Amino acid sequence: MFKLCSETDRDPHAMSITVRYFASLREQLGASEASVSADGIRCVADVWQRAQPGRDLPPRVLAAVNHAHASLEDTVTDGDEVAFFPPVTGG
Amino acid sequence: MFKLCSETDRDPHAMSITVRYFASLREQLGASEASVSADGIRCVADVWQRAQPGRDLPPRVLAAVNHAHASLEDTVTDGDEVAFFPPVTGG
Amino acid sequence: MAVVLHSEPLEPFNLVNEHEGGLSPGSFGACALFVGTMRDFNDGDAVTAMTLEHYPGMTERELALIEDEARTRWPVQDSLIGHRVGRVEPGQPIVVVAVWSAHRQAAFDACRFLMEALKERATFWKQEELQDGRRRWVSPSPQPLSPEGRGA
Amino acid sequence: MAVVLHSEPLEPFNLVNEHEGGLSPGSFGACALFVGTMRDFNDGDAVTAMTLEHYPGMTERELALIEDEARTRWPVQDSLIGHRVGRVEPGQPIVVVAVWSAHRQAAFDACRFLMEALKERATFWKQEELQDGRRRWVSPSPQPLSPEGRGA
Repeated sequence: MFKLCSETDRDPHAMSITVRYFASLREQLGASEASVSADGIRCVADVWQRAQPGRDLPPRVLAAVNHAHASLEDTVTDGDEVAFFPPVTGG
Repeated sequence: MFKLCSETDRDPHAMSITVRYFASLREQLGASEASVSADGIRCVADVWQRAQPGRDLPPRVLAAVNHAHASLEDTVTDGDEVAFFPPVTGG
Repeated sequence: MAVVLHSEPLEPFNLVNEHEGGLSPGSFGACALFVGTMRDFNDGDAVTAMTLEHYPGMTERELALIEDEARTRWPVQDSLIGHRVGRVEPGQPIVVVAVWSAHRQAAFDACRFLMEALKERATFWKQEELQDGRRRWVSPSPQPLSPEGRGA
Repeated sequence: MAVVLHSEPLEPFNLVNEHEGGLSPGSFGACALFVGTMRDFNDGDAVTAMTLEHYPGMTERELALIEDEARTRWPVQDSLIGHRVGRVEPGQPIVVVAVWSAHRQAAFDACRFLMEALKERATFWKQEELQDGRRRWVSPSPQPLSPEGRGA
Protein backbone atom coordinates (compact mmCIF):
# COMPACT_ATOMS: atom_id res chain seq x y z
CA MET A 1 0.00 0.00 0.00
CA PHE A 2 2.91 2.37 0.60
CA LYS A 3 6.67 2.35 0.58
CA LEU A 4 9.45 3.69 2.68
CA CYS A 5 10.19 7.22 1.61
CA SER A 6 13.93 6.55 1.50
CA GLU A 7 16.79 5.16 3.49
CA THR A 8 17.98 7.48 6.17
CA ASP A 9 21.34 9.10 6.42
CA ARG A 10 20.57 10.89 9.68
CA ASP A 11 21.95 10.83 13.19
CA PRO A 12 21.97 7.29 14.54
CA HIS A 13 21.56 8.65 18.10
CA ALA A 14 17.99 9.68 17.26
CA MET A 15 15.30 10.35 19.85
CA SER A 16 12.06 8.46 19.62
CA ILE A 17 8.89 9.42 17.79
CA THR A 18 5.57 9.41 19.64
CA VAL A 19 2.75 7.70 17.75
CA ARG A 20 -0.91 8.27 18.66
CA TYR A 21 -4.11 6.62 17.50
CA PHE A 22 -7.62 7.94 17.90
CA ALA A 23 -11.25 6.82 17.80
CA SER A 24 -12.12 3.67 15.82
CA LEU A 25 -8.49 3.19 14.75
CA ARG A 26 -7.42 3.27 18.40
CA GLU A 27 -10.00 0.57 19.13
CA GLN A 28 -8.99 -1.56 16.13
CA LEU A 29 -5.33 -1.45 17.09
CA GLY A 30 -5.98 -1.81 20.81
CA ALA A 31 -3.52 1.00 21.50
CA SER A 32 -3.71 4.73 21.95
CA GLU A 33 -0.04 5.62 22.06
CA ALA A 34 3.32 4.11 21.20
CA SER A 35 6.89 5.16 20.87
CA VAL A 36 9.13 4.14 17.99
CA SER A 37 12.76 4.77 17.26
CA ALA A 38 13.36 7.68 14.92
CA ASP A 39 16.32 5.85 13.43
CA GLY A 40 15.86 5.58 9.68
CA ILE A 41 12.44 7.35 9.76
CA ARG A 42 11.96 9.95 7.05
CA CYS A 43 8.22 10.37 6.60
CA VAL A 44 4.78 9.61 8.01
CA ALA A 45 4.52 6.34 6.06
CA ASP A 46 7.76 5.13 7.66
CA VAL A 47 6.31 5.78 11.11
CA TRP A 48 3.23 3.68 10.40
CA GLN A 49 5.29 0.80 9.06
CA ARG A 50 7.57 0.80 12.09
CA ALA A 51 4.74 1.13 14.58
CA GLN A 52 2.47 -1.43 12.89
CA PRO A 53 4.86 -3.76 11.04
CA GLY A 54 3.22 -5.80 8.30
CA ARG A 55 -0.13 -3.99 8.64
CA ASP A 56 -1.36 -1.81 5.78
CA LEU A 57 -2.65 1.62 6.70
CA PRO A 58 -6.45 1.23 6.65
CA PRO A 59 -8.21 3.15 3.87
CA ARG A 60 -9.30 6.73 4.66
CA VAL A 61 -7.07 7.00 7.71
CA LEU A 62 -5.69 10.51 8.17
CA ALA A 63 -2.43 11.60 9.73
CA ALA A 64 -0.98 14.55 11.59
CA VAL A 65 2.53 15.60 12.51
CA ASN A 66 2.92 17.78 15.59
CA HIS A 67 -0.80 18.64 15.65
CA ALA A 68 -0.97 19.64 11.98
CA HIS A 69 -2.70 17.61 9.26
CA ALA A 70 -0.07 15.80 7.18
CA SER A 71 0.23 13.50 4.20
CA LEU A 72 2.01 10.14 4.17
CA GLU A 73 4.97 11.71 2.39
CA ASP A 74 5.43 14.54 4.89
CA THR A 75 8.73 14.63 6.69
CA VAL A 76 9.05 13.36 10.27
CA THR A 77 12.02 14.20 12.47
CA ASP A 78 13.30 13.21 15.92
CA GLY A 79 10.92 14.00 18.74
CA ASP A 80 7.92 14.54 16.51
CA GLU A 81 4.45 13.41 17.47
CA VAL A 82 2.70 11.53 14.66
CA ALA A 83 -0.99 10.70 14.88
CA PHE A 84 -3.25 8.43 12.85
CA PHE A 85 -7.03 8.68 12.97
CA PRO A 86 -10.21 8.09 10.97
CA PRO A 87 -12.09 10.94 9.23
CA VAL A 88 -13.39 13.48 11.73
CA THR A 89 -17.03 13.69 12.79
CA GLY A 90 -17.21 16.71 15.08
CA GLY A 91 -19.77 19.48 15.40
CA MET B 1 -48.91 61.45 -10.80
CA PHE B 2 -51.94 59.19 -10.46
CA LYS B 3 -55.60 59.13 -11.34
CA LEU B 4 -58.77 58.12 -9.65
CA CYS B 5 -59.33 54.44 -10.21
CA SER B 6 -62.90 55.02 -11.33
CA GLU B 7 -66.08 56.70 -10.34
CA THR B 8 -67.89 54.88 -7.61
CA ASP B 9 -71.28 53.26 -7.82
CA ARG B 10 -71.35 52.10 -4.22
CA ASP B 11 -73.48 52.73 -1.17
CA PRO B 12 -73.72 56.45 -0.42
CA HIS B 13 -74.17 55.66 3.31
CA ALA B 14 -70.56 54.58 3.47
CA MET B 15 -68.52 54.39 6.67
CA SER B 16 -65.28 56.27 6.87
CA ILE B 17 -61.80 55.10 5.98
CA THR B 18 -58.98 55.49 8.50
CA VAL B 19 -55.79 56.92 7.03
CA ARG B 20 -52.44 56.58 8.83
CA TYR B 21 -49.03 58.06 8.15
CA PHE B 22 -45.69 56.89 9.53
CA ALA B 23 -42.12 58.04 10.04
CA SER B 24 -40.77 60.83 7.80
CA LEU B 25 -44.06 61.05 5.90
CA ARG B 26 -45.93 61.58 9.18
CA GLU B 27 -43.53 64.39 10.01
CA GLN B 28 -43.79 65.97 6.55
CA LEU B 29 -47.58 65.96 6.66
CA GLY B 30 -47.75 66.95 10.31
CA ALA B 31 -50.37 64.25 10.91
CA SER B 32 -50.37 60.64 11.97
CA GLU B 33 -53.97 59.74 11.44
CA ALA B 34 -57.03 61.00 9.59
CA SER B 35 -60.47 59.83 8.67
CA VAL B 36 -61.98 60.31 5.22
CA SER B 37 -65.36 59.48 3.81
CA ALA B 38 -65.47 56.21 1.91
CA ASP B 39 -67.97 57.70 -0.48
CA GLY B 40 -66.66 57.35 -4.01
CA ILE B 41 -63.43 55.71 -2.88
CA ARG B 42 -62.39 52.67 -4.90
CA CYS B 43 -58.65 52.27 -4.44
CA VAL B 44 -55.61 53.34 -2.45
CA ALA B 45 -54.84 56.22 -4.83
CA ASP B 46 -58.33 57.63 -4.22
CA VAL B 47 -57.72 57.60 -0.46
CA TRP B 48 -54.52 59.61 -0.81
CA GLN B 49 -56.18 62.17 -3.04
CA ARG B 50 -59.07 62.64 -0.64
CA ALA B 51 -56.86 62.79 2.43
CA GLN B 52 -54.23 65.07 0.86
CA PRO B 53 -56.11 67.01 -1.85
CA GLY B 54 -53.87 68.59 -4.45
CA ARG B 55 -50.72 66.92 -3.09
CA ASP B 56 -48.92 64.32 -5.15
CA LEU B 57 -47.95 61.12 -3.40
CA PRO B 58 -44.22 61.57 -2.68
CA PRO B 59 -41.93 59.26 -4.63
CA ARG B 60 -41.11 55.87 -3.05
CA VAL B 61 -43.95 56.09 -0.54
CA LEU B 62 -45.48 52.68 0.17
CA ALA B 63 -49.03 51.83 1.14
CA ALA B 64 -50.91 49.21 3.10
CA VAL B 65 -54.56 48.26 3.38
CA ASN B 66 -55.65 46.62 6.62
CA HIS B 67 -52.06 45.86 7.65
CA ALA B 68 -51.09 44.26 4.33
CA HIS B 69 -48.76 45.83 1.77
CA ALA B 70 -50.83 47.21 -1.12
CA SER B 71 -50.42 48.95 -4.44
CA LEU B 72 -52.08 52.22 -5.45
CA GLU B 73 -54.60 50.31 -7.52
CA ASP B 74 -55.64 47.95 -4.76
CA THR B 75 -59.28 48.10 -3.74
CA VAL B 76 -60.35 49.94 -0.60
CA THR B 77 -63.75 49.42 0.99
CA ASP B 78 -65.76 50.93 3.85
CA GLY B 79 -64.09 50.69 7.25
CA ASP B 80 -60.67 49.86 5.84
CA GLU B 81 -57.47 51.21 7.34
CA VAL B 82 -55.13 52.63 4.71
CA ALA B 83 -51.56 53.55 5.62
CA PHE B 84 -48.84 55.48 3.78
CA PHE B 85 -45.19 55.32 4.77
CA PRO B 86 -41.64 55.62 3.47
CA PRO B 87 -39.47 52.56 2.69
CA VAL B 88 -38.83 50.52 5.80
CA THR B 89 -35.52 50.57 7.67
CA GLY B 90 -35.92 47.96 10.40
CA GLY B 91 -33.59 45.31 11.74
CA MET C 1 -43.22 30.38 16.20
CA ALA C 2 -43.14 33.65 18.06
CA VAL C 3 -42.97 37.36 17.34
CA VAL C 4 -42.17 39.72 20.19
CA LEU C 5 -41.82 43.51 20.08
CA HIS C 6 -40.03 45.01 23.06
CA SER C 7 -40.18 48.61 24.20
CA GLU C 8 -37.60 47.81 26.90
CA PRO C 9 -34.01 46.64 26.23
CA LEU C 10 -33.88 43.23 24.56
CA GLU C 11 -31.81 40.45 26.08
CA PRO C 12 -31.48 38.34 22.95
CA PHE C 13 -29.57 35.37 24.34
CA ASN C 14 -31.85 35.07 27.36
CA LEU C 15 -34.89 35.37 25.12
CA VAL C 16 -33.66 32.59 22.83
CA ASN C 17 -32.62 30.43 25.77
CA GLU C 18 -36.07 30.74 27.34
CA HIS C 19 -37.83 30.03 24.07
CA GLU C 20 -35.67 26.96 23.52
CA GLY C 21 -36.69 25.73 26.96
CA GLY C 22 -40.17 25.24 25.54
CA LEU C 23 -38.96 22.92 22.78
CA SER C 24 -38.69 19.17 23.16
CA PRO C 25 -35.04 18.39 24.04
CA GLY C 26 -33.30 16.07 21.61
CA SER C 27 -35.75 16.81 18.83
CA PHE C 28 -33.74 19.50 17.08
CA GLY C 29 -30.09 19.42 16.07
CA ALA C 30 -29.45 22.99 15.04
CA CYS C 31 -30.19 26.53 16.11
CA ALA C 32 -29.07 29.47 13.99
CA LEU C 33 -29.32 32.89 15.49
CA PHE C 34 -28.71 36.47 14.46
CA VAL C 35 -28.56 39.55 16.67
CA GLY C 36 -28.46 43.06 15.25
CA THR C 37 -27.12 45.66 17.65
CA MET C 38 -27.13 49.43 17.45
CA ARG C 39 -23.75 50.85 16.53
CA ASP C 40 -22.43 54.19 17.72
CA PHE C 41 -21.61 55.31 14.19
CA ASN C 42 -23.45 55.42 10.85
CA ASP C 43 -22.61 57.11 7.56
CA GLY C 44 -19.57 58.67 9.18
CA ASP C 45 -21.47 60.33 12.03
CA ALA C 46 -21.47 59.61 15.75
CA VAL C 47 -24.96 58.48 16.68
CA THR C 48 -26.07 58.96 20.29
CA ALA C 49 -29.48 57.27 20.14
CA MET C 50 -32.11 55.98 17.76
CA THR C 51 -35.88 55.75 17.85
CA LEU C 52 -37.57 52.79 16.21
CA GLU C 53 -41.06 53.54 14.98
CA HIS C 54 -43.36 50.71 13.91
CA TYR C 55 -46.91 50.18 12.72
CA PRO C 56 -48.65 48.34 15.55
CA GLY C 57 -50.63 45.44 14.19
CA MET C 58 -49.11 45.47 10.72
CA THR C 59 -45.54 44.96 11.93
CA GLU C 60 -46.44 41.87 13.98
CA ARG C 61 -48.53 40.52 11.09
CA GLU C 62 -45.66 40.96 8.60
CA LEU C 63 -43.20 39.22 10.89
CA ALA C 64 -45.57 36.29 11.39
CA LEU C 65 -46.04 36.02 7.61
CA ILE C 66 -42.27 35.95 7.14
CA GLU C 67 -42.02 33.12 9.68
CA ASP C 68 -44.79 31.26 7.84
CA GLU C 69 -42.91 31.67 4.56
CA ALA C 70 -39.68 30.33 6.08
CA ARG C 71 -41.58 27.31 7.32
CA THR C 72 -42.91 26.55 3.85
CA ARG C 73 -39.40 26.78 2.36
CA TRP C 74 -37.29 24.94 4.95
CA PRO C 75 -37.87 22.20 7.53
CA VAL C 76 -38.09 24.71 10.37
CA GLN C 77 -39.07 23.26 13.71
CA ASP C 78 -39.54 26.60 15.43
CA SER C 79 -38.54 30.23 15.05
CA LEU C 80 -38.44 33.40 17.09
CA ILE C 81 -38.30 37.04 16.04
CA GLY C 82 -37.74 39.72 18.66
CA HIS C 83 -37.45 43.41 17.76
CA ARG C 84 -36.97 46.58 19.75
CA VAL C 85 -39.29 49.54 19.36
CA GLY C 86 -38.89 52.98 20.89
CA ARG C 87 -35.67 54.67 21.91
CA VAL C 88 -32.50 52.59 21.63
CA GLU C 89 -28.97 53.48 22.69
CA PRO C 90 -25.69 52.33 21.10
CA GLY C 91 -24.72 48.82 22.13
CA GLN C 92 -28.33 47.78 22.70
CA PRO C 93 -29.72 44.96 20.59
CA ILE C 94 -32.31 45.90 17.98
CA VAL C 95 -33.34 42.56 16.55
CA VAL C 96 -32.92 38.87 17.25
CA VAL C 97 -33.90 36.09 14.84
CA ALA C 98 -33.58 32.41 15.77
CA VAL C 99 -34.42 29.23 13.88
CA TRP C 100 -34.46 25.68 15.20
CA SER C 101 -34.28 22.77 12.79
CA ALA C 102 -33.13 19.18 12.63
CA HIS C 103 -30.66 20.29 9.96
CA ARG C 104 -27.79 22.72 10.03
CA GLN C 105 -28.20 23.99 6.49
CA ALA C 106 -31.92 24.65 6.93
CA ALA C 107 -31.29 26.52 10.17
CA PHE C 108 -28.66 28.76 8.55
CA ASP C 109 -30.71 29.36 5.39
CA ALA C 110 -33.96 30.08 7.18
CA CYS C 111 -32.31 32.37 9.75
CA ARG C 112 -30.72 34.43 7.03
CA PHE C 113 -33.96 34.53 5.06
CA LEU C 114 -35.89 35.76 8.10
CA MET C 115 -33.38 38.51 8.70
CA GLU C 116 -33.27 39.66 5.06
CA ALA C 117 -37.05 39.54 4.70
CA LEU C 118 -37.50 41.44 7.95
CA LYS C 119 -35.19 44.22 6.75
CA GLU C 120 -36.94 44.35 3.40
CA ARG C 121 -40.58 44.18 4.41
CA ALA C 122 -41.29 44.69 8.08
CA THR C 123 -42.68 48.14 8.90
CA PHE C 124 -40.02 49.62 11.13
CA TRP C 125 -38.42 53.02 10.67
CA LYS C 126 -35.28 54.28 12.35
CA GLN C 127 -34.60 57.87 13.31
CA GLU C 128 -31.11 58.69 14.52
CA GLU C 129 -30.06 61.32 17.02
CA LEU C 130 -26.62 62.65 16.11
CA GLN C 131 -23.99 63.99 18.46
CA ASP C 132 -24.52 67.51 17.11
CA GLY C 133 -28.20 67.38 18.07
CA ARG C 134 -29.61 66.74 14.61
CA ARG C 135 -32.20 64.01 14.06
CA ARG C 136 -32.42 62.18 10.76
CA TRP C 137 -34.41 59.32 9.35
CA VAL C 138 -32.27 56.39 8.27
CA SER C 139 -32.34 55.82 4.50
CA PRO C 140 -33.20 52.36 3.29
CA SER C 141 -30.40 50.24 1.95
CA PRO C 142 -30.03 50.46 -1.84
CA GLN C 143 -31.03 46.84 -2.37
CA PRO C 144 -34.28 46.45 -4.31
CA LEU C 145 -37.42 45.63 -2.40
CA SER C 146 -39.07 42.30 -2.98
CA PRO C 147 -42.34 42.32 -4.97
CA GLU C 148 -44.33 42.23 -1.72
CA GLY C 149 -42.48 45.29 -0.54
CA ARG C 150 -43.30 47.40 -3.58
CA GLY C 151 -46.48 48.86 -2.18
CA ALA C 152 -46.72 52.07 -4.11
CA MET D 1 -11.06 35.13 19.36
CA ALA D 2 -11.58 32.23 21.69
CA VAL D 3 -11.66 28.43 21.56
CA VAL D 4 -13.11 26.56 24.52
CA LEU D 5 -13.48 22.80 24.94
CA HIS D 6 -15.90 21.77 27.68
CA SER D 7 -16.06 18.43 29.40
CA GLU D 8 -19.15 19.60 31.29
CA PRO D 9 -22.49 20.56 29.69
CA LEU D 10 -22.20 23.65 27.49
CA GLU D 11 -24.51 26.60 28.04
CA PRO D 12 -24.09 28.17 24.62
CA PHE D 13 -26.21 31.28 25.06
CA ASN D 14 -24.64 32.12 28.41
CA LEU D 15 -21.20 31.51 26.96
CA VAL D 16 -21.85 33.86 24.04
CA ASN D 17 -23.47 36.44 26.28
CA GLU D 18 -20.44 36.46 28.59
CA HIS D 19 -18.00 36.66 25.71
CA GLU D 20 -19.95 39.57 24.22
CA GLY D 21 -19.69 41.36 27.55
CA GLY D 22 -15.96 41.67 26.87
CA LEU D 23 -16.49 43.51 23.57
CA SER D 24 -16.77 47.25 23.27
CA PRO D 25 -20.50 48.10 23.18
CA GLY D 26 -21.64 49.95 20.10
CA SER D 27 -18.64 48.81 18.08
CA PHE D 28 -20.27 45.83 16.39
CA GLY D 29 -23.59 45.68 14.60
CA ALA D 30 -24.09 41.98 14.06
CA CYS D 31 -23.67 38.69 15.82
CA ALA D 32 -24.36 35.42 14.02
CA LEU D 33 -24.50 32.29 16.07
CA PHE D 34 -24.93 28.58 15.54
CA VAL D 35 -25.61 25.91 18.12
CA GLY D 36 -25.47 22.21 17.30
CA THR D 37 -27.34 20.01 19.76
CA MET D 38 -27.35 16.24 20.19
CA ARG D 39 -30.47 14.64 18.80
CA ASP D 40 -32.09 11.51 20.19
CA PHE D 41 -32.14 9.82 16.80
CA ASN D 42 -29.62 9.19 14.01
CA ASP D 43 -29.72 6.97 10.94
CA GLY D 44 -33.08 5.64 12.07
CA ASP D 45 -31.88 4.50 15.51
CA ALA D 46 -32.67 5.81 18.98
CA VAL D 47 -29.46 7.17 20.45
CA THR D 48 -29.17 7.30 24.24
CA ALA D 49 -25.78 8.99 24.58
CA MET D 50 -22.68 9.94 22.67
CA THR D 51 -19.02 10.25 23.52
CA LEU D 52 -16.94 12.93 21.85
CA GLU D 53 -13.27 12.05 21.55
CA HIS D 54 -10.76 14.70 20.55
CA TYR D 55 -7.02 15.14 20.10
CA PRO D 56 -5.91 17.44 22.91
CA GLY D 57 -3.64 20.11 21.54
CA MET D 58 -4.36 19.48 17.90
CA THR D 59 -8.09 20.12 18.19
CA GLU D 60 -7.61 23.51 19.82
CA ARG D 61 -4.92 24.39 17.28
CA GLU D 62 -7.17 23.50 14.33
CA LEU D 63 -10.04 25.56 15.73
CA ALA D 64 -7.79 28.57 16.24
CA LEU D 65 -6.50 28.22 12.65
CA ILE D 66 -10.07 28.14 11.38
CA GLU D 67 -10.81 31.35 13.29
CA ASP D 68 -7.68 32.93 11.80
CA GLU D 69 -8.81 31.95 8.32
CA ALA D 70 -12.28 33.45 8.87
CA ARG D 71 -10.64 36.68 9.95
CA THR D 72 -8.59 36.88 6.76
CA ARG D 73 -11.68 36.34 4.61
CA TRP D 74 -14.26 38.54 6.33
CA PRO D 75 -14.19 41.68 8.52
CA VAL D 76 -14.66 39.68 11.71
CA GLN D 77 -14.41 41.66 14.90
CA ASP D 78 -14.40 38.66 17.21
CA SER D 79 -15.36 35.01 17.22
CA LEU D 80 -15.95 32.22 19.69
CA ILE D 81 -15.92 28.46 19.24
CA GLY D 82 -17.09 26.23 22.07
CA HIS D 83 -17.24 22.43 21.74
CA ARG D 84 -18.20 19.63 24.09
CA VAL D 85 -15.90 16.69 24.70
CA GLY D 86 -16.69 13.54 26.66
CA ARG D 87 -20.09 11.96 27.21
CA VAL D 88 -23.08 13.92 25.91
CA GLU D 89 -26.78 13.16 26.28
CA PRO D 90 -29.59 13.97 23.86
CA GLY D 91 -30.72 17.57 24.06
CA GLN D 92 -27.30 18.75 25.23
CA PRO D 93 -25.42 21.24 23.05
CA ILE D 94 -22.34 19.92 21.24
CA VAL D 95 -20.98 23.00 19.55
CA VAL D 96 -21.47 26.75 19.51
CA VAL D 97 -19.94 29.11 16.97
CA ALA D 98 -20.39 32.88 17.19
CA VAL D 99 -19.10 35.73 15.04
CA TRP D 100 -19.28 39.45 15.74
CA SER D 101 -18.87 41.93 12.91
CA ALA D 102 -19.89 45.42 11.92
CA HIS D 103 -21.74 43.84 9.01
CA ARG D 104 -24.62 41.39 8.84
CA GLN D 105 -23.45 39.57 5.72
CA ALA D 106 -19.94 39.06 7.05
CA ALA D 107 -21.28 37.72 10.35
CA PHE D 108 -23.54 35.22 8.58
CA ASP D 109 -20.87 34.14 6.08
CA ALA D 110 -18.10 33.78 8.63
CA CYS D 111 -20.30 31.91 11.11
CA ARG D 112 -21.30 29.41 8.48
CA PHE D 113 -17.71 29.05 7.31
CA LEU D 114 -16.51 28.37 10.86
CA MET D 115 -19.13 25.70 11.35
CA GLU D 116 -18.46 23.97 8.01
CA ALA D 117 -14.70 24.10 8.45
CA LEU D 118 -15.00 22.77 12.00
CA LYS D 119 -17.03 19.79 10.81
CA GLU D 120 -14.61 19.13 8.00
CA ARG D 121 -11.27 19.55 9.72
CA ALA D 122 -11.39 19.65 13.50
CA THR D 123 -10.27 16.42 15.16
CA PHE D 124 -13.40 15.27 16.94
CA TRP D 125 -14.90 11.80 16.72
CA LYS D 126 -18.35 10.77 17.87
CA GLN D 127 -19.28 7.39 19.22
CA GLU D 128 -22.98 6.71 19.76
CA GLU D 129 -24.61 4.50 22.37
CA LEU D 130 -27.79 2.98 20.94
CA GLN D 131 -30.88 2.01 22.85
CA ASP D 132 -30.13 -1.69 22.25
CA GLY D 133 -26.76 -1.33 23.97
CA ARG D 134 -24.61 -1.26 20.84
CA ARG D 135 -21.93 1.38 20.45
CA ARG D 136 -20.94 2.66 17.02
CA TRP D 137 -18.62 5.29 15.62
CA VAL D 138 -20.43 7.97 13.63
CA SER D 139 -19.50 7.90 9.94
CA PRO D 140 -18.33 11.11 8.39
CA SER D 141 -20.74 12.96 6.14
CA PRO D 142 -20.29 12.07 2.46
CA GLN D 143 -19.12 15.59 1.55
CA PRO D 144 -15.50 15.69 0.36
CA LEU D 145 -12.86 16.90 2.76
CA SER D 146 -11.02 20.07 2.01
CA PRO D 147 -7.40 19.75 0.87
CA GLU D 148 -6.19 20.46 4.43
CA GLY D 149 -8.33 17.60 5.67
CA ARG D 150 -6.91 14.99 3.30
CA GLY D 151 -4.09 13.90 5.50
CA ALA D 152 -3.49 10.38 4.28
